Amino acid sequence: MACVAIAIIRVKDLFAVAMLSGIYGLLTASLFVDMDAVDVAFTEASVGAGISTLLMLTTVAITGSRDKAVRNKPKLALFAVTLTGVLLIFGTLDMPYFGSVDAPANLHVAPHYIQNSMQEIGVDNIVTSVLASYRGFDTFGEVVVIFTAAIGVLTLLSTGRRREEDGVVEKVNTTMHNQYLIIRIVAKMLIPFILLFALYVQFHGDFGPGGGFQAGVIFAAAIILYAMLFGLSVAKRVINQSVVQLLAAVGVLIYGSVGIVSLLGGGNFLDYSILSEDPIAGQHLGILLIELGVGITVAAVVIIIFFNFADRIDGPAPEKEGDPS
Amino acid sequence: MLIAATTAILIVMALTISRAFMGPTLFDRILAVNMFGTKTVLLISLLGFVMGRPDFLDIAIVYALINFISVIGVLRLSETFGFKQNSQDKETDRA
Amino acid sequence: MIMGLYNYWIVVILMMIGFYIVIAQGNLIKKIVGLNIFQTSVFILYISISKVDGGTAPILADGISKYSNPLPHVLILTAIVVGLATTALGLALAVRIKEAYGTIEEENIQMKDDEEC
Amino acid sequence: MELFISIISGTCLLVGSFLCLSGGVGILRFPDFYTRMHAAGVTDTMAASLILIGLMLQNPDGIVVLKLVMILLLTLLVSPTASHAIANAAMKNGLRPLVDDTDHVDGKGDKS
Repeated sequence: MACVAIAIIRVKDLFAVAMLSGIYGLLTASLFVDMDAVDVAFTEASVGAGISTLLMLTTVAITGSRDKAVRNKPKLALFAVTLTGVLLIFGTLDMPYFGSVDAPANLHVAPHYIQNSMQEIGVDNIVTSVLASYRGFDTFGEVVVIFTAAIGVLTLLSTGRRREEDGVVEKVNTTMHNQYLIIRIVAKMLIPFILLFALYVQFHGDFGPGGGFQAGVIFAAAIILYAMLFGLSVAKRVINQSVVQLLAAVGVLIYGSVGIVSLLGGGNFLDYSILSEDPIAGQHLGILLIELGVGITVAAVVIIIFFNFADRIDGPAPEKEGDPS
Repeated sequence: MLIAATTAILIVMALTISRAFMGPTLFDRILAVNMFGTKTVLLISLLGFVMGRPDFLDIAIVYALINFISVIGVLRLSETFGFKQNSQDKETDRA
Repeated sequence: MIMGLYNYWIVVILMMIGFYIVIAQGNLIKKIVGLNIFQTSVFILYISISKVDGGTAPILADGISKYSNPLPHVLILTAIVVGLATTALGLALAVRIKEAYGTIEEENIQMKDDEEC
Repeated sequence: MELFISIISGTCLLVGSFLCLSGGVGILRFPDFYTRMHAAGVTDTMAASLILIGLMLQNPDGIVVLKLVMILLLTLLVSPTASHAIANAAMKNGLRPLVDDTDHVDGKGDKS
């Protein structure tokens, strides 16, 4: 991994840098699987290797690829970095050993989660129960952060609505059809599968690795694939932008209103045991709803971000007449 | 047997990464990334068996899908990109 | 003996590589990549802390009593998605800077600013 | 029967690993892009399916085998498509196959 990171420093072509960062994401995810963090690996696989690489590539495509070889003060920077590194390594000497059972991090609340979550929450996947129930408020904050980021990207990048004439779309569509015939057919087979799989991940999060965050990203990935192969304008017709923006807000609202409902029911904010007669069933219901909210928000946010970036490839200038050869 | 296969795949991954570093052309790199993705899928499936909990194959499926999507994305964008570099002499059509 | 700490060293090395990229590279996109590497190193730190020898993934199953610590997994899971959001925001800023200044090299941006003053 | 199955699965895994390795060497040693693509294709389809079949034989458990079959189908569907797309794009961008056996090692249309 360090090799990949060093290579990222050295390679000048930004396009290659973005691809190497994709490889880096894949490596990180395999490392996570190796260290038992299957849920994290799931997320890293779809986010680090897929979406963020795509965003990076899109940006590179917008801004141009050459990195100029001007370095400010490499010596000074190298010195500072080495100094910090040595200090940090010195600091690690007191840390618990890798894999030790009695490390402080493994002693406080973690045993409680592992032993009691089955009775209290009734969900197989401890990560899901901690994420959605024990630390539900925290996750709410994260979802709001993601939503805010989408708003930020919208403010920064959204272009006015560009009206495209049908003829142009039609023409582009035909030329693309010839060029990408095989990929298109395969993608047509794959996209329903991906969407279905995203739903499976969404609702299977109680029993295996998965959950709202991952499902949202996978769902968005399917739509991004569609947008890439069938043209952005076609995809925009299929998926209405304002509906997507509405959905991003709706996801956060679902999350928040579950909290309010439990508050009205006499419990604490996001205390799902109130939601039903049986506390366990209430927890199930609450986790399901919350994961749904998370999934909707994440999917909508990723779609918004990608569409706005892809819009910029043409530049802020009005539509150029392409002359396909 | 599982260990042997895992080791082999790790070695191949290292070879592929070195191709991605050297890759004289852009497409060599894309090819290396694609192959690296496939190898990761295999590695994850094998790791599940090595660790004795083979019910986490969902991750491998996600990898296969995401890998495909990112390769397609790279190709689509690289066309836009080639168009920019060649200063409009090779117009590629895009939406 | 001291080799039991190797996970932290890997983390430190990766972190410093990311740090170096952020400091020394002038290109904004490369800076964002460096930031990502830095971020990933923190993820690895958390996950490696949560690993327990002989434990398996924290999904309850029959006949397994030892699980890795689920708490860091939760923290990192959300952090990854938030990281995606911040990366997107950073890239969006880079795009806007490119449109405003015509370049994403830090030095050129400063030069343009000086001209305007 | 047990022994038989485990022997078959072991053989599948070993042959798959061998193919993988040879493909890895190929991607490093072959002279130009299109031949490298051939090497990558070998590992993508044959090695992957052999290893997955080997794993399937090791675990005759319903849902796991189902997932492995899904992975196998996906790989078989996706990687030839991706290869096709890469080759298509390379051809379109003017990267010509190396025809002569001159000692010009790199692809000719180098523009990365």
